[in-house]
Amino acid sequence: MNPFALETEAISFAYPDGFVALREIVFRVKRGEFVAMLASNGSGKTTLIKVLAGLLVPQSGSVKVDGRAIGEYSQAGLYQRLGLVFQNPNDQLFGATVAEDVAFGPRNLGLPEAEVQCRVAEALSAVGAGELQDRAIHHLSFGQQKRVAIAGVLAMKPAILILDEPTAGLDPAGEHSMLRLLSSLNREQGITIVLATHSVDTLPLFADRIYLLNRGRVLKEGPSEEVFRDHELIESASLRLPYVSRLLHELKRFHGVPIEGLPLTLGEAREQLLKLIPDEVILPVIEEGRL
Amino acid sequence: MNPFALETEAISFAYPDGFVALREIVFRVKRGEFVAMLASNGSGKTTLIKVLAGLLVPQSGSVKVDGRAIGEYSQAGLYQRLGLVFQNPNDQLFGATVAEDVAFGPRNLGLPEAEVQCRVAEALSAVGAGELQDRAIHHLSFGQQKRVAIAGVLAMKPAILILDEPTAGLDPAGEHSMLRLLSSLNREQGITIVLATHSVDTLPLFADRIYLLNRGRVLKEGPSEEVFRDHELIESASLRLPYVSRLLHELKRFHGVPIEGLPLTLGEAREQLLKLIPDEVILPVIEEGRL
Amino acid sequence: MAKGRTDFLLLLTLALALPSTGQAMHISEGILPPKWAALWYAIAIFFVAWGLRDLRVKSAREPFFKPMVGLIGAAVFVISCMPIPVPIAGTCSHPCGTGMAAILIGPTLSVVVSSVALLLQALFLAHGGLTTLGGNIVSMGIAGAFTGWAVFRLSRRAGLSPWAAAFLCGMFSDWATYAATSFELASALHGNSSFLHMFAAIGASFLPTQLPLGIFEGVVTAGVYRFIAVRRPSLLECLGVEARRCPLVPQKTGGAK
Amino acid sequence: MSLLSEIFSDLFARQDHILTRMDPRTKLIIALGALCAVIFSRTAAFPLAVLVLCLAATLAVGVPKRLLGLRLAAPLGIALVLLVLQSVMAGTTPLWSFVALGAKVTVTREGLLVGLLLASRVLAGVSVMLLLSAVTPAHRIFHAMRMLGAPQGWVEIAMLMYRYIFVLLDLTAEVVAAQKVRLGYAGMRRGLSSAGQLGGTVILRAMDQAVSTNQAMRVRGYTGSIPLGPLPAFAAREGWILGAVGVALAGLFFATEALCK
Ligand SMILES: Nc1ncnc2c1ncn2[C@@H]1O[C@H](COP(=O)(O)OP(=O)(O)OP(=O)(O)O)[C@@H](O)[C@H]1O
Ligand SMILES: Nc1ncnc2c1ncn2[C@@H]1O[C@H](COP(=O)(O)OP(=O)(O)OP(=O)(O)O)[C@@H](O)[C@H]1O
Ligand SMILES: [Mg+2]
Ligand SMILES: [Mg+2]
Repeated sequence: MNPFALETEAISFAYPDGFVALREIVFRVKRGEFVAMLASNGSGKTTLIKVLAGLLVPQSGSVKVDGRAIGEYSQAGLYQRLGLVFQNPNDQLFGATVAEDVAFGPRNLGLPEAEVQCRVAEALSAVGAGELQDRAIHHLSFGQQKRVAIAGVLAMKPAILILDEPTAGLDPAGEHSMLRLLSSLNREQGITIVLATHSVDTLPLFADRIYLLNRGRVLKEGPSEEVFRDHELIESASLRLPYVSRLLHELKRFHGVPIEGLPLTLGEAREQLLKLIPDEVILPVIEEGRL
Repeated sequence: MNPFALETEAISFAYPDGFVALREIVFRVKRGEFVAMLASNGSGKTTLIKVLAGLLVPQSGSVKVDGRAIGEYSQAGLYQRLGLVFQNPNDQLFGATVAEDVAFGPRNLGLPEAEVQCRVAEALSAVGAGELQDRAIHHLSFGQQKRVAIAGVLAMKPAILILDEPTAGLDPAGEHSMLRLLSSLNREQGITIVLATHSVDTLPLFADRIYLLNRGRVLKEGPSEEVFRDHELIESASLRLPYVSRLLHELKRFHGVPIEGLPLTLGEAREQLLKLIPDEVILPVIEEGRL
Repeated sequence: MAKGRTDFLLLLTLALALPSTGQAMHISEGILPPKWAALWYAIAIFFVAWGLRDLRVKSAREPFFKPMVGLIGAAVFVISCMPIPVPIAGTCSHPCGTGMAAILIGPTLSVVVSSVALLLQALFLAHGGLTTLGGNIVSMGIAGAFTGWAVFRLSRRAGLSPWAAAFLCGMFSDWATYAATSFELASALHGNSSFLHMFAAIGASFLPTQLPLGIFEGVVTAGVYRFIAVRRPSLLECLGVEARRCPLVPQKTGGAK
Repeated sequence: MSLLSEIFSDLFARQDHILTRMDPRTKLIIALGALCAVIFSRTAAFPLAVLVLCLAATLAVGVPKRLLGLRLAAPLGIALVLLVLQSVMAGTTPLWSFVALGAKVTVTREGLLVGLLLASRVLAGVSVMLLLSAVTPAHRIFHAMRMLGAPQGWVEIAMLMYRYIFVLLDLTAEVVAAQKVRLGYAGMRRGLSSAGQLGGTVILRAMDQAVSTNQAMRVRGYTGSIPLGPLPAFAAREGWILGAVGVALAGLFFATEALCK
């Protein structure tokens, strides 16, 4: 059986005004993977997402979902497999109340009302918004709206969830809890996750694999360590290393501190630094603070 | 002479639906300062900004601009002193072309056309968007729109510039160049800058002083080192330390590495770590890479 | 006898052909002869001037009014470009949106907004035209907006629910537009045959698609109204559609009405 | 939707060539003159000449054939209907006849000519406007109209509408996509209700935008009227162009009218 949840062959896409937004993009996601598209503004993330979801038809190349060409699916068939969450929650919430909005998709599937209610409850509790059920959409905070938007798509029970900048506009706590939510959907429910972002700091902790895009091309693809290893490439794409990596990278580059590889997360960086700092310096007193 | 460009006495503001968005906020900005409001989503940054700019009138307390109560100014007088840049550039760009949009403010001031053109050119070049002059607004990228929005306000030659999340939605390169732009306006033209944000990493490098807000209250106020020193307060406000500070803080807290104070920027962190790492470990070979 | 047969055929051709040209409600450039074009222009200019006077008066009282009219105009333009499914014609048609605009900003300003929309459509989409702009303003702006507005107000006064009123408003404004378009087309095209024949023929040919289209426009208008009323009732109050109090403009009392 | 934004783009009007550099007033007056001449014409020759000239110019300034075809599709249909209708409706000189649905239909010479005239007027008129919009950005057309006497208030509303139509079009595309992935357009009833939600979302957003735009305008000194800047003087060169093109058009008009009488 084909292991790819999503697979494209050299997609190219030009907007009607002639602007080529995607150039020969090869994009593959295995079932159960957590993949991120990392790119600066205007690099084509949103365009690629729309192509993957069949909302835009590429001029060349084709998209396969679960091994079958996207054109072969019926609309209902496709969007039961593949859920898409847009960046601005305001644009995708249609109901008066949270429950009504989440029920939009299941009702459109023509499910019996009992099943609809069941799915609504399930989806809301999956995103941790169970108690919002009866609230009016316009009384929700931005972060809550984002969660409800995800619930609306989860209620269709997709195997693949694609999200356009799910953390944009969220404060640090909101960003973290959003990523934890996605990660738990990925691990616990086995949902394949694809997300677009340009926030580099949190990504390495969560994504299995990163596609680095720039100006409509894939610059590099692989696990985060591999993608971030090439700092110049990263900078040429108007991005930067995560701050901790940059700190360690600068120590190595400008001061000759011997650091192996490139730590991307706080934990890795801590380990590396502890190896370098002699034990004598460390104060045992503060150990107590650990308790 | 009163040293404060902006000064409030215990402002409280409630929206018509009864929601109290600001509670007794005391906010002071000296002339020439670069001050940031740091707060999580929904804490009242935008509301406070609108109150400072006279767009919302607080139920209690009052705002003084340059020592005079905001109510005493004529509209033209006020907005020649105080410029406001909204978060969403769409709000602010209502002209058909860039030049026409930037000319809106100066024309409203009744300036002669030659002066208007001169200010337009000046403002656009100040934000590095000189060559966009004749482009249609709807053909600009997001980052360009943000710059043009700032130019439109700069063309009024305000002494105080207030910006609502100027870096939201920008990629790392865009964010950095936006902050550099603001910093140069602050230093070179002496414009007092007030900005709202919830991105903690870049702030310490630029802001002279930070107001930490939460749920409509000022939690803390002071230079960034002081505000970030209280990590628990920061976390209780749904924010976090900058990543490098967090790394060093964790080293200190969990491993007893003796770190003085709390480095907030990459440079400070590097210095501290270099002090701790013995010279023997450092490889001289890589020094060459420095050239 | 032959005359009758020809009319029948005429009707048939029209019935099949006119709606399928997609933008049947716009009178295309070049169709109206000079004297008719001039007459419609004169009427249109009168109403646009009336609307502009209202705009001036209201925006002097409340500067907020001008951007609001511009934005609602833009929204109505965009809505009028939305394809809605039509089962009978087997295609999509576009709502006119004038009924909705009339509810929100009143009939005279709707005429101003339609005149801009029609000019943009004529220039950039080849729907309608410059010499026929007057005629199109009369049918799509004036007839649609005033009928819709009157129907909405009357049905509200008669105690109908806002949804029902919005439905009727959308439906009748759509039908009024088509009646006016048929009238204009017939008066321009009847040539040597009788005007009434032609009017009946064109009107009848629009009927099979227009009856359901009007109903759809009504449904969409009611849907739009419901959506706004549920999500943000304050906005309707603000525009004076439902009540007087406007919470949007905190410093001023009385709001944008 | 995407079709719309494709058609509704003023990208070509922002290139730099002779026609885009011309004063918008000159272009607007010429276009209006040509349109009037077209509806005053008594034979199809003049409209057809205008059609050919305008189409050639439109293609020459780089508008793709496909886009031109798209824009011409509806008017072509209308022209065809007019042709068929008029040719069986009026006139006395039968050209040929056939039996359809039990009725004898006669195509007459006069009818055919009238039909041809009307059809050619439609196409010529449309082609003039396509050329005008292909070489003049909308905001310059509005400025030109202001110079030619359109009231200030109308121009202000027109400019605001034009600017925000693009913002709302983007929004609409986004909302439609979000509805589609949740199967909002599966079937007639759902489609209608989704259309209502879509329209509602667009209007709500427009109103919110109006509120924030108004605030942003106030911060930049707005007190109830949008300043549109001074009107540039009408250059002498433009007067010559106007005169020359006017004479050429008039010549063409009278020549074709006389020749084809
Ligand atoms: N409808 C359109 N017509 C023409 N060009 C477009 C259109 N939409 C997007 N583009 C262009 O395509 C490019 C890619 O846009 P896209 O929205 O996919 O970028 P993105 O990576 O999602 O950026 P962001 O981070 O700002 O969301 C951009 O340069 C943009 O200007
Ligand atoms: N028009 C309004 N009516 C009622 N409540 C409002 C209104 N606007 C904002 N609020 C509420 O006031 C609080 C503060 O909102 P504000 O927009 O000032 O926050 P913010 O700090 O700018 O947040 P963000 O980072 O999301 O922009 C929020 O809880 C919000 O829900
Ligand atoms: Mg995007
Ligand atoms: Mg805000």
